[in-house]
Amino acid sequence: MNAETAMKTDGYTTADGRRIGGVLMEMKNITLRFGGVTAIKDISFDIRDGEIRAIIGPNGAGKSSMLNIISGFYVPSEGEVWFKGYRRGPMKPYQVAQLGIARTFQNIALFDGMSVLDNIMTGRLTLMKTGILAQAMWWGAAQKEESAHREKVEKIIDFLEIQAIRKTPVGRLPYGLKKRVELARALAAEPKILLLDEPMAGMNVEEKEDMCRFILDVNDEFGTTICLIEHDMGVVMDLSDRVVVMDYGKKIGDGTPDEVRANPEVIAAYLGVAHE
Amino acid sequence: MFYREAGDFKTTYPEDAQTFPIRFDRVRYYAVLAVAFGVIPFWINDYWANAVFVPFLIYAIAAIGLNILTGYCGQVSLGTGGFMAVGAYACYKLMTGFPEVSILIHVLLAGGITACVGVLFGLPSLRIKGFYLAVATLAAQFFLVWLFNKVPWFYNYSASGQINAPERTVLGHFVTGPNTSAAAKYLFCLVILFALAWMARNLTRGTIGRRWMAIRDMDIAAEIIGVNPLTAKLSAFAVSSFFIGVAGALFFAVYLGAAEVGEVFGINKSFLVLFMVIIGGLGSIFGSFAGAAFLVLLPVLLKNVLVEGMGWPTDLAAHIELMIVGGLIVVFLIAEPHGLAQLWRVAKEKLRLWPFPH
Amino acid sequence: DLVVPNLSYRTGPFAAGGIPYADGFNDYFTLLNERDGGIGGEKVLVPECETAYNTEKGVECYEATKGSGALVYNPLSTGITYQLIPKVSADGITLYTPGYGRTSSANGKVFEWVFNYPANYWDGASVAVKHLLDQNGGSLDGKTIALVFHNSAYGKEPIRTLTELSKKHGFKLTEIPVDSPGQEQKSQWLQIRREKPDYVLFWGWGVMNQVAVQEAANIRFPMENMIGVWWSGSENDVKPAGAAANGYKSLAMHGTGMDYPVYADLKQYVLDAGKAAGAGDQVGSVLYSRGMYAAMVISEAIRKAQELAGTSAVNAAQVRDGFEALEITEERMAELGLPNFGQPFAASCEDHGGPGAALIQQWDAAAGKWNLITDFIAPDDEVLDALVLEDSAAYAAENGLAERCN
Amino acid sequence: MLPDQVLYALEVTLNGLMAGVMYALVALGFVLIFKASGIFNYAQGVLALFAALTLVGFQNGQIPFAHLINATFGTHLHSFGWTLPGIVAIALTAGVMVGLAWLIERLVLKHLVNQPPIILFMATIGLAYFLEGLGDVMWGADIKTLDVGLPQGISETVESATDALLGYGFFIDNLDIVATVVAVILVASLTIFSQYSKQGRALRAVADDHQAALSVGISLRFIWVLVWSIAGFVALVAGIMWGTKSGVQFSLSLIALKALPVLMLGGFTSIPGAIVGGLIIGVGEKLFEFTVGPMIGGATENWFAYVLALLFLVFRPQGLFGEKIIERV
Amino acid sequence: MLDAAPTRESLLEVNNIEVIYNHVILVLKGVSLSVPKGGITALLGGNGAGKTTTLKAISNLLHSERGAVTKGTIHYRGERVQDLAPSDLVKKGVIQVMEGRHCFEHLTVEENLLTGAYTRGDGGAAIARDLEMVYAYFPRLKERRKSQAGYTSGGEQQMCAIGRALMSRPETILLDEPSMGLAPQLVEQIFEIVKAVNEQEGVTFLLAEQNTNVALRYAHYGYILESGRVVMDGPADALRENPDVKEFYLGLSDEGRRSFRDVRSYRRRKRWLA
Ligand SMILES: Nc1ncnc2c1ncn2[C@@H]1O[C@H](COP(=O)(O)OP(=O)(O)OP(=O)(O)O)[C@@H](O)[C@H]1O
Ligand SMILES: Nc1ncnc2c1ncn2[C@@H]1O[C@H](COP(=O)(O)OP(=O)(O)OP(=O)(O)O)[C@@H](O)[C@H]1O
Ligand SMILES: CC(C)C[C@H](N)C(=O)O
Ligand SMILES: [Mg+2]
Ligand SMILES: [Mg+2]
Repeated sequence: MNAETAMKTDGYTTADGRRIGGVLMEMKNITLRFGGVTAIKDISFDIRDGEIRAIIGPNGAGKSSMLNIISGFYVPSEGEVWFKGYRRGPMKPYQVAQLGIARTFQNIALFDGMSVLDNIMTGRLTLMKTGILAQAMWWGAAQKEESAHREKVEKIIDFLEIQAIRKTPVGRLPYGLKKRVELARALAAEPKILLLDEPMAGMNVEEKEDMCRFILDVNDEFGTTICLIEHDMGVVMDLSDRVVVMDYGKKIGDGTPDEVRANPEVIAAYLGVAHE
Repeated sequence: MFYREAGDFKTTYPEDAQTFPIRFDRVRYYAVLAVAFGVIPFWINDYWANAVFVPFLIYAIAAIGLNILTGYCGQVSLGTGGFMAVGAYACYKLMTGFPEVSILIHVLLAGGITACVGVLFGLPSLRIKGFYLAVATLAAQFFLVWLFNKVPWFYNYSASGQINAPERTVLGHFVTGPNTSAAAKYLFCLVILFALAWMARNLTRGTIGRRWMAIRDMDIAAEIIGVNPLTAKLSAFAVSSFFIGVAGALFFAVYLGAAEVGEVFGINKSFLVLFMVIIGGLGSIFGSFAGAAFLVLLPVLLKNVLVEGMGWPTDLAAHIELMIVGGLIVVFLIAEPHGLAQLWRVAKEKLRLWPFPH
Repeated sequence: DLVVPNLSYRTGPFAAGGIPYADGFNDYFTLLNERDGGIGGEKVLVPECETAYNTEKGVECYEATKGSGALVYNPLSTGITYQLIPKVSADGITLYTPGYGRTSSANGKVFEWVFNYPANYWDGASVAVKHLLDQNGGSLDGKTIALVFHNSAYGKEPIRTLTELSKKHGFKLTEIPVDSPGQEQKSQWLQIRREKPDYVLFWGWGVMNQVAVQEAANIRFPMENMIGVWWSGSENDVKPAGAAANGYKSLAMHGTGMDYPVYADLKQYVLDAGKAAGAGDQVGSVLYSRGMYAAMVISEAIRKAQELAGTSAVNAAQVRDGFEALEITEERMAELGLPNFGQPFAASCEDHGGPGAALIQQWDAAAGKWNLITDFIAPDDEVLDALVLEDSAAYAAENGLAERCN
Repeated sequence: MLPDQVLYALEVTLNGLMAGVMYALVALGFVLIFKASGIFNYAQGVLALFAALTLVGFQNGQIPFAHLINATFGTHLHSFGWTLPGIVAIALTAGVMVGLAWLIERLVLKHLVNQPPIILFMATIGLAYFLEGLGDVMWGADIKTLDVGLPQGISETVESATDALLGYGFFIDNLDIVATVVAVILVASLTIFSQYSKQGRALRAVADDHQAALSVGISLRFIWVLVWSIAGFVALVAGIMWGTKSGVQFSLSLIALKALPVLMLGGFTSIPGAIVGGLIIGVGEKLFEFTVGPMIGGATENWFAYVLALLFLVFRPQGLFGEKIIERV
Repeated sequence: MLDAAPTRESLLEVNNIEVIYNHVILVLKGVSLSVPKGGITALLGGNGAGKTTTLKAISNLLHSERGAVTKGTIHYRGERVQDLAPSDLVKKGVIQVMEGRHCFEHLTVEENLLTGAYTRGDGGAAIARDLEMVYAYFPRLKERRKSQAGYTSGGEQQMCAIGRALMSRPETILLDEPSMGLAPQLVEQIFEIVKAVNEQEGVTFLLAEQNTNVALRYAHYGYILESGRVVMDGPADALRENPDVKEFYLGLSDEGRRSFRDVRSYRRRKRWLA
């Protein structure tokens, strides 16, 4: 099968008129076991180019584990991961990152000893190339590269409105701002796919609104594909184009927010009452 | 308002990324340089050179080296003594093998050889972490010391197993051997330290430094955002060992003039340098200097006070010195776990606000 | 004032040996100051500096004290000695290393500033072998001798001589190194138990000594077949093993015990006057005696220097001349209250090493004392001289030195 | 009958096992403290030295700080003039170790709650220096003989038994046999304590997260005093064994270095690991010295243990029984 | 839901406290709170407002973070508690569930819960009963009881942390962001548990929450914190009706809830005190 073409051919248009492309990433029959625990059982779904894809499900359903598989940190016990039409072989996480897959973490994983600016600059590490000797000498090349990337990073800083804390060590930041810096770091990598694990946990409505705005803008302006885990149904339903629902490691629903909302199995397992 | 940064605006990124972005700091830095290069060499004598300055300069190099590995890359190493030994023996073999080549080249090559050895012993760090790694680096320490003690080729088959630095000159002045002047020793080490510190600063503020720090702060996350842990850790081991190797070479060739590996490069050396790094401040070049200065000066000071000042018997003084050094280390860690460098930063922050408390 | 720094170690792994030695060294100078008002009317100052038997600290101590007009150094460590040889030669200060240090510095033609009489390690090794020869009717053919040694410059010193001697006398030499500090020697002694060497020569220092004696007793190695160097033959080394150590032998360069007239003065002027350097409980012990012996030789050399220079305020260069012209005779030792304490010797421009004879002493556990069981035994100069020449020539070549005394 | 080489190897192995037990005694103290606070206590070796010095001091009726007092006041104090029976001195020393634990908590640990492990590690090195100096100032640096009545020297029983059995009498040190018995008792009781008691659970909780432990009402003070007291007691036991073997003096503290590879191999957090690690290291290094040592010049024991542990860790980074290092994001 | 009227007696009294981190960073600039016995009090406010810091100041966990209360007083049952060790405070009945879960990674879930009962002296049977109670509240935990807490999912850890606090049978619980990372059903469930425990056992709650909506539904009284100051307080129902609170904390405008997708411009936060 010519995957490249397959990827380009199909696609769909969203309710608000955005054009979604072909399949960018496909998870095929993924199973993940830890010793005796099966965290994920035979799940398949795809992520299309340019869409906002949400994964929801009760606690411990295996959502984060799924993201970990995508970013190469967990190796699935069974199943395949396809990216851009090719089957992804066994890869180290940093190689996955170099493919253009960036992410944020559920339990914030910022580099505590560095300033906000440096943290965001680490997002660009995959793009920086000067050798160690040139850096030691701070020769033209190194300095030029540094400045060029710094400029890009400053744009992101502006975009996320964190100018004021640029030089603050991240350890001191309150939870919500940390989440924002994490997003900035992921964005700095100019990823093809952005994986967000509960980006809005621990925020109030106002801050969530800001965060939503950022996510939508990233998706809009850079065409970044987004895969997001979130427990705030308001956010998920409003933002996402399609939703995967997991429960106990199994997929119990997949479709547009409206379809999912109406799915009785999903209601039973997760939503409780039909959501507004 | 003793310390101000207001009015210091940066218009370009390079300007913002410079080492001392604040003018006040920059001026002070040039002043220190001027004294170090322009005043001290004319005034220094044997005692000051040997008791204070030369060991300080050499330990500062080693401390920067270890700080790169431990402070920046988060890999605790207790093998510093062993790596210094590699530098020393490499330098010795080079000096005796190629007497016509400049000692400066030998010292740098010794660093290079140490870097290779460092990478070799750094390999396990990919699997082993934390204190397990720290203890594992002791394998390097003990093995290297044993090796240099055991294989006569390393000490040119001398009967005692000791190595002696032959006399060498730079620009017509002796820098090794018993006829070296205090000023020559001092300057030789100072120049090397200056160059290396500058390089260390460049490395740590750039891409590679960020890779190291990412690994240090959270290695898994670092790998997921695209840092290759293999190259990051090994490059830290290489650079760090290079520095430590150079320090070892200077320690043997310039400072001691002769060395017996188990004595000079034993595990105590490893701890000493680690102390410098921690007391000075992990992840800070300035801290390496401060830590080295502190731990070189403290014993000299205590000895002078306790033996000469108070007239105590030397053994009592030595024991009490041990207690004081140990006690001070604890006190320092309690007062500021992030070391002298942090103490300095907080002091600056306070000064900036002065006279207001917050 | 005459400044004789004492680079001592009263701390660290080797303190147990360093303390009595330093006490003896200091007390003797105190005696001279108190009783005679110094040497030739000049008081002797003995600033102490703690080295912890660490070469680096030793160098630090040297640098810190040499500016005060130091006349002679006695660092009590072969490691430190090796470091200091080039430095004293450049600075023109005498280094006196009785019974330790670099053996080939006995050759005054090469080592102008270093003296190591009356005996050195190669002498010691040779004397021990000679003693064994005596016991075996003059032949060691087919015997095996194990050398258990401190794995450092110090411990390695006798190897060269013993290798040479094994060729000459046909015994087999096994080298068994013990890493410093050496409180765990199980494998070494199991090896000895297995291989059953006929004799064990032992070059140890610090805790290594007690452990070795204990382990030898444990494996029931016949104690009288184990001979330690003079640094492995103090009371500290054998007492912990108790009765099991009975019969252990070691070399000695001088007498031990309180039976010398000098102790009466020492008691009067130093101990009872409360001027003792240490707790006073080491007086008369082997290492205390050795420290005192070194101090005695140094003070005699200074006296000689004063005589030669015609002034009592001698400088470092003059003291060196004193060392080179020193002659210690039987009569002189008796005058000093130390009759028959050591061997008489006379130095010269070529000879900085002395006759090199040594005694053998044996531990009597029941009585808790060392008994001398031989007279002074002279070393095998035939073998040693050649070795000394060879080694010192190498040093001279390495450092581009011309021979003196020609 | 077995060939000689095999017999020798067997003897070496047996002695390796015994040496391993001696290492394990020291390693045990490390494990306890690491388990209870995540602190890598470098001072454990010095603690053993300090305990042994104190024990001998009590036994011989030495006056503490005599040297210091004499130097400052020109007095001539040395000894109280009594000697205590071993068991009384041991009890008194154990009391001192508890007091010391209390002081350490008060003056050091309390102020370092929630600091990164390396800082705590450094603090224990500082502590080691301090205690080493203190021990020397209190009791003097000269070498002391420790005798609390433990048997020492070759075990005749084992020798004659093996001689009758195999035609070659094995060498086993009586002291080692005693050490083995003591170690087994210690390990068993400590394992039970830490695995099955409420305090044991609290210890492990503290090691994981100081703050969280505080927040559920675990008193760090109590836990730390408790565990340092136990570690002090273990140090005393190690000090007695090693002190009997090689006299009490400075070098005793260096046995810590022998315990570290044991620790790595067994796992920092496992009490049984300390003993198993000890046995493996003991046998490994003795056999290596026996077989390969002669070919490469001997004195391999200092590094072999470390290299062995290192190679092992490459395959199992948490040691044999150590808690798996949790790697999650 | 405000039927269970709390008694007026104030249990915890925080009076004008100031907190400084690292000797230089001033975070709380005079916060005063009063927590009535048997009530549920909510502490609301945006990121970095100082909620966590306030709770830590109360439970005396600040000094392990190099923070210190430099001014003001904290009284519990009329007794000054500032200088108590955290463990003594737990003995007095105040326990905190920390933000970011802080489970003991290497302990199993069950062992985690049992450490919660560390200060209790009322015997194994009572503890076992409470363990069953916690498992009844969180069946998921029962399934994972033998797993090391470090390997459980974020939500499971959160449950574990809350369960652990319940195990100590406290008089007062300080809950820091209990809803964070929990599925919506579970959030409701947790607050139901809070309510049940509050009503049936009379446990007093002080909870810091970002999920203002839920918090105000269950709380009796609320404080709103901003930049280290209390900017507004009042009974929960009153706060819920306040237009500013509605707009900024509940995300309700006059027309009701907006879609997140429709927020087209970032909203400038209105500051009461800035
Ligand atoms: N490394 C691991 N080892 C063992 N079990 C694991 C591991 N990682 C995850 N699990 C288990 O797999 C299940 C799924 O965990 P996961 O973190 O993916 O859940 P989640 O859907 O993200 O839940 P939450 O919403 O609570 O974050 C959980 O029960 C968890 O305990
Ligand atoms: N350890 C610390 N060192 C320095 N500053 C700190 C520290 N902890 C918190 N702060 C600062 O204190 C302020 C208040 O933080 P706090 O964590 O109390 O906020 P919060 O209201 O709990 O926020 P969130 O809802 O995001 O958890 C923040 O500005 C933060 O930067
Ligand atoms: C000098 C003596 C005390 C012996 C010592 N071991 C040495 O270095 O030679
Ligand atoms: Mg998750
Ligand atoms: Mg908070």
